[in-house]
Amino acid sequence: MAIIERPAPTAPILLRAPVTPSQSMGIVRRPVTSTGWKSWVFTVDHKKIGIMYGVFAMFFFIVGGVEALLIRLQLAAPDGKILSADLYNQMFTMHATTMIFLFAMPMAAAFANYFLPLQLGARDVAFPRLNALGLWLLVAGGLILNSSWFLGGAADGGWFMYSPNSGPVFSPSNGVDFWTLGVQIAGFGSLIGSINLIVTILNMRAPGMTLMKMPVFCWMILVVQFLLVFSLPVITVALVLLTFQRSFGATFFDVAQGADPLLWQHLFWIFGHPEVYVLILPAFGIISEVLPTFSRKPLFGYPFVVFSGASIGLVGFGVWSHHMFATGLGPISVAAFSIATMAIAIPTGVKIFNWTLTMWGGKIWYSTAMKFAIGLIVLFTIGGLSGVTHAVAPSDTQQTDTYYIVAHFHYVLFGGMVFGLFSGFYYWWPKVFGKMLNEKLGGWNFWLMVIGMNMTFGPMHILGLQGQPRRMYVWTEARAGEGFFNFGFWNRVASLGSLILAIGILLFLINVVHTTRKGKPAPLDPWDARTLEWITTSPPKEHNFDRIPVVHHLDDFFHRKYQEDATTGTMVQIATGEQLVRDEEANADAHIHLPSPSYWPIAIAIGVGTLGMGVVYGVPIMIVGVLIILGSSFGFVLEPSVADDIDYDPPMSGGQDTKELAPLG
Amino acid sequence: MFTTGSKYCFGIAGLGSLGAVVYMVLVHPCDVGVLALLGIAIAMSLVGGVAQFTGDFDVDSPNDALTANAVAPANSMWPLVLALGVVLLLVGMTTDPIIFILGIVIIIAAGVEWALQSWAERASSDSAFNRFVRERALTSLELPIFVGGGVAIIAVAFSRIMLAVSPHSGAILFIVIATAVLIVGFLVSVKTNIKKSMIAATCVLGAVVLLVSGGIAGFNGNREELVVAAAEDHYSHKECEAAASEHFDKNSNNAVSMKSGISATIRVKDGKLTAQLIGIDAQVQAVTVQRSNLTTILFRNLDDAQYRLVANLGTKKIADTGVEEAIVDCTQMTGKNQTQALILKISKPSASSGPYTLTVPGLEGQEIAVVVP
Amino acid sequence: MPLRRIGLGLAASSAIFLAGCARNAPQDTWQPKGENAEKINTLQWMVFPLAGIVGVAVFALIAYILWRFRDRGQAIPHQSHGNPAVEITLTIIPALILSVVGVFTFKGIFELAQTNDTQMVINVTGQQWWWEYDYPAQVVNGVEITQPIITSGQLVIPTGTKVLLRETSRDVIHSYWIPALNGKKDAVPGRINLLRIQANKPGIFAGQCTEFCGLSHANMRMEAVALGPEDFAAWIANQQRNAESPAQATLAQEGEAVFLNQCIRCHQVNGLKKADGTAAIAAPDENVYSGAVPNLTHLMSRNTFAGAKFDLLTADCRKNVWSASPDEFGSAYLKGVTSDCLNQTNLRGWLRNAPAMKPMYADPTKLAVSDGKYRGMPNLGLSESDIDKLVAYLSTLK
Amino acid sequence: MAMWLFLGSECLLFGGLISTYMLYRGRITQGPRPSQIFDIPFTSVSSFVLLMSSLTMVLAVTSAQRKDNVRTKLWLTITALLGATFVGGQVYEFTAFYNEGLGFTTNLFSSSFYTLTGFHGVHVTVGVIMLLSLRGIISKDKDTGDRPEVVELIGLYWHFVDIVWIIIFTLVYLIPA
Repeated sequence: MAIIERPAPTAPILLRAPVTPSQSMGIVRRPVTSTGWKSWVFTVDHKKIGIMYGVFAMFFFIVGGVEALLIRLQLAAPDGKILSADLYNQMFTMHATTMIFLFAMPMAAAFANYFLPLQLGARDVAFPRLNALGLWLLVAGGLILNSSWFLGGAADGGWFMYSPNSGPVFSPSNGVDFWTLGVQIAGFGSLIGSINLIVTILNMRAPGMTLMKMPVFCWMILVVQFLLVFSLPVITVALVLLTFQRSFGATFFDVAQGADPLLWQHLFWIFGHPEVYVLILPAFGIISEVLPTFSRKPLFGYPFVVFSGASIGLVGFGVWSHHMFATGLGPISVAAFSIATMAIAIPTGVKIFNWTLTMWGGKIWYSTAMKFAIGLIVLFTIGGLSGVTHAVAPSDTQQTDTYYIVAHFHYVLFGGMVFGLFSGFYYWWPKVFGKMLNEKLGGWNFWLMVIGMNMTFGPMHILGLQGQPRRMYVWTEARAGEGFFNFGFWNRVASLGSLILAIGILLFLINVVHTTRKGKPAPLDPWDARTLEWITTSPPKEHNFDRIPVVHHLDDFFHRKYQEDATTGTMVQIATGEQLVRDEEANADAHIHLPSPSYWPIAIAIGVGTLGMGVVYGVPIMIVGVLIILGSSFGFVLEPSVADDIDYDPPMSGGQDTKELAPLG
Repeated sequence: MFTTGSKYCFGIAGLGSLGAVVYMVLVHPCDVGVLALLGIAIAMSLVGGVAQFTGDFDVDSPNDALTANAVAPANSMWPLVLALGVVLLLVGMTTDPIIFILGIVIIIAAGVEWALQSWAERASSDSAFNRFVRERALTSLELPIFVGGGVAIIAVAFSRIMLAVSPHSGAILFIVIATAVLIVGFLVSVKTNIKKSMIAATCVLGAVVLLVSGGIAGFNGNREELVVAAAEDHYSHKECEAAASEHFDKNSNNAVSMKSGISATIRVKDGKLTAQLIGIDAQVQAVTVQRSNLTTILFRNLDDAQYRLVANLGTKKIADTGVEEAIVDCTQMTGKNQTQALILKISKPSASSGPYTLTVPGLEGQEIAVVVP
Repeated sequence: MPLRRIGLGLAASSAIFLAGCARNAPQDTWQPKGENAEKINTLQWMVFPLAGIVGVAVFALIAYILWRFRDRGQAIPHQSHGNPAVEITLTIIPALILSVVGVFTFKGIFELAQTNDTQMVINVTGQQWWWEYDYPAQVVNGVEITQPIITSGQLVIPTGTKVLLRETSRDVIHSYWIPALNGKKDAVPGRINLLRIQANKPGIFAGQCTEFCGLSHANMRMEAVALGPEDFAAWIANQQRNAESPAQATLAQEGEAVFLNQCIRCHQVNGLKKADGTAAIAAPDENVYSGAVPNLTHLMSRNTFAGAKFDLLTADCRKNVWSASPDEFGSAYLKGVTSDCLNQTNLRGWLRNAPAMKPMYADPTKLAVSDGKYRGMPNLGLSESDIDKLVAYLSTLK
Repeated sequence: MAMWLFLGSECLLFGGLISTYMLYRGRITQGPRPSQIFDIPFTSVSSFVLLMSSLTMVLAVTSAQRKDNVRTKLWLTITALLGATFVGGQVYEFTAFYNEGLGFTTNLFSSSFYTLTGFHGVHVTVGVIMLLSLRGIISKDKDTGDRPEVVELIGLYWHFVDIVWIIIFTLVYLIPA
């Protein structure tokens, strides 16, 4: 359209001046609008990207949840008939994959993207366009993964995708191809995101914020991103090998050629075990913010919490083989990994003690966010202790691949991670959307989730110790046993529990809808909070802070509000949060540099997605994908980070390469 | 002058006739392809003539009031390139699919370039601004294609040359080329006042030499050894005699990275053949191997002489001739204190076409039985 | 606090576990029946109560804090940042507990890995979705195995003997697990993994494949049968026997003809002869992807078929075997499947349409990826009379 | 810094591929073995060429820091040319091996060899494209960032790719399997 448009010069005087960009530049004009769908799709604003991560993750949380419900429904009675063997295998594979790659990691990325710059006192992340690219690659990966449901069946090899069961003979549908490509692409997105966040944390902290004055949430995110940077390339290798094997006939996992199937397991778990900490540490970070806020006390032993987080990350790279105790590694490796696995319990224990002692001597406010945080401590402790029982390798050979393990990691990941994320939802909702989530509904939400969670996953301990293996599409009466611990009763309890859990989560969604429609506007500082994200409006302005804060303390916001009375030793309020925010607005900076939106991140992601589909559907599509990637990468690189004046309609004047947001307010 | 549109038509016509002539000479003087090409040439020259006469197809036709004040369009090579593409497409249709694809690629490239150029020329009446618009739209497309194409041409041409010459002179050639590039670099760097035309000439000369010799090399095909190797497929058949074979035992590889999954270890020590099964301490005279199961057997030679382990796995009938043929597998020649692995998959029980044995040529009268239940 | 109640509830339920009050739970991991499983159980008895005690202590502390420091309108507390002495103490205590656990674990791992005093070797091969057992020629407790024995589904071992399983697989990774005898060990294609088991008393011990192995993973079961020395010798003697042709002009003999016409393509029966008198050799490698199917020579000496998914015994007869006392077990098991005990329903159903009874890749139209070979038994389209004949023939394979 | 992190990540990528190769190179059931087809003199020459390109890259970075556009462009071009020759050498090597019977799917050694060196080749090609594009951008005067820094970053990448090759050359070609 724009190609054949002929602007009519209205008067000769305009001859030498460019006509308006929207007419003359057509699609090559940068998308600079700040409203409408384009402002979301082409945005580079970390807050909008964070919200999109959140929406994406929540959607897939529901998808994964429905898959889980179907699984529990199938297993409620012996010889279940709801799902076929094939469909069941697809279901548990995709449940795990969706929950890990499309819910847990994106939701952590949502929190990290939104709150990292705000907690650090920065205006945006270090590479805003790369940030957008990370998001869109994840979306492309998610779509490819789930498109397999409609294109001949999803992957059916389990999320661990052990070879040779994932090979072309044993998994003949295209499901595994979609799976490898989807995970690969989502992985690229995470890698880009993590590099970006590390640079942001190390380079963009507000003046005065030394690393040891940084909120624990930022610390945990930093550890997580390092884990990602060093574990994702390993899974990339594994996925490349598998893709080459499936699509191009390579021999990597062809046992007839002498291949070793354990290669895949090592590569997978070198990624897969750090991945567990990638999932859990953001939740640890969140509750390390929530617990001090609602106990009105700083975190107990801040340096210990930080270093235990870092050491969990470090040791996390050295324990991968504990997933492989039954594969015949030989007693020396088994012993070494067994001991290393026990060692990782120590920093984890330190964290639990520190959270507990943070509450000691506090003034505990039982808000919903706080309830979820306490729930995390309790449930995670159960998961952690059951973890210690199978760090004992001989004991693990009885428990691995049974429901006992399913119980263990759901206590850790659901009781730990999901509770932490929900704590974050309730804590930060007023910050992001300017409205308070309903606390009463929140209470119901919490208690139903606690009950549902324990009813679902508690009995699985019993099932596992009674010898019910995982990943079985049916269990049989013949092996169910009799008496109090028979499979039948506890499987029914677990299935019932999963329904209660689902209702609990539904209540959260109802709460969100309710709040969006009728919620009351949130006060600027509803929780009497402690960190920098509360020193600006809710929701924050596009440029986050009117004035870049200068930091003097850990929990700087709290210390701006309260001072210790030198004589009595008690904390005395010297300002309210509202006053502080108004004060910032009054002293706003005049010149603020913000990056402009861009087409290229989403264009590259589309190219990568096309390339991925090409691997399944043929070389011509791959070529198209590569061309799109090449073209848009060059576009990406050649584009200045801030739009030229002529991209604005009417064109900006001044010829400076920064946009001014002069009149603020 | 010719208008843009008619240039395009005449271009096609000209190239069409040229193609027809080439086709007549090279393929067949009276073929459908020739007729098609000639027909196109005639049709296009007619259309071109009409266009020229009526002044249609003309971007800066004076009749167009809207662009009256616009800057005159710059000269454009795209119509010509487009025409070339069409010709290649047509020639390709009748001859070689590669030419056809080349035609399509050229047409797409030229089409995009042309469309964007003319569109950019109308973006405004400011030519500098128009150039800016064009660059923004096209740089991110042109740059990767030029650069990528360049790398591809160098790599392909260079590798063709190397494939044609002997490995020895290939390595020397490699050194010469790299040194030449370096020397030119240093010369230019030291004497920055060398004329630009000199540098350009060197570059062009280098490119032409590379392309031409690459073309010739590609046309002549690979060096003889490679052709022979490809035809004979030296390494695909194992030669299990007592003496070393030329290719199969060349630089035989005497370390095994298979540390796990060994079913049995066969040793030669002081001229004696012994076997040991994993998990069992004693030495055995028979190895039990599960049917249709991949079984790795290690062969370790502790003697001075070179030996290989041979598995005699019965016979099989060749379907076409009905002749019974022995199934034999073996390791490469194994030197002193060296180890080789043999992976067996036996699909018939030893009761059917056995007995199966493991032997070492040169150590007659000794064997280890292989029992397949 | 409800949280505390949950914690206590969990602690209580783990206490009930530890009491081991599960009756007749065939795959219970807390009822060891052999030396290796007992070693594991000792470790479990150490680490589970320890974890329980730590858990209860932590939850009690949390509950106390939640009650003691709730918001009762007290002033904002002093902003204390922690106490290094407490921190270090709380780091050292778990480290000490864990190092004690670690020492015992270390010891346990090496004890369980010991194989050099093995008294018997059996090759265990997994494939989709059943287990094959090969007994190489050897002398076990004075009983000589001259012909290699090959069987499937049920592993038969002598009591009180240290048996070494050499596990491998023909296709994907499986895992061999008889909870009462030892922990699990994966059967990895191209590798040989060693697992030592030993049963104290005669009996039958259930297990299941525990490494996800594709479509019918849930249907890949196995049992280990321990027999006393004399019973085991009898079993060995029987297994080395070739099958004999049924008497002339019986239904079973017609069944043999059907077998030679159909089943011999894959299933081997040792001693079976073709019409021309030559040995009939099955060719599973040409028809099945894993290249192996169960050897049926002594089918009726086993109690299960099709990867131990189905019983060859009727429910009552099965109960007789499973609930037999250790003294009587041997004779109950060695009876095999007598004609009045044969589970006709499942066996006929299987012969009629196997893929309908167990999910497999046995659809002849979808074999392109596996070189035209089946994974599992296809529907052979046998007539009802053929099935009658085959059942009669199979019943003779004692 | 982002580049450093990226390269750190790349280290593990190549680490994984090299481990795969080291695990598999001796497991050959059919087809040629590494010791039978490697042409060490040729590969040494091409490794040397790649090393020389690191030297010219250093020259490019110093020129860029001295704001000497002409020499920056010159050295970038030379580096790119040497890189392209290396890629050409690799194309030659692959074709020759293929003719000698080592297809991608022939055995474990071939799959892991081609994947490892192919990945490295792609990295070199991407590097050459970046060098040439950077040269193009400099002549059009369109670079968007701090020019010496951009040259330095690409240089960092280039040196990394070279170092990886040194490791590959040593482990894959020189140390006998």
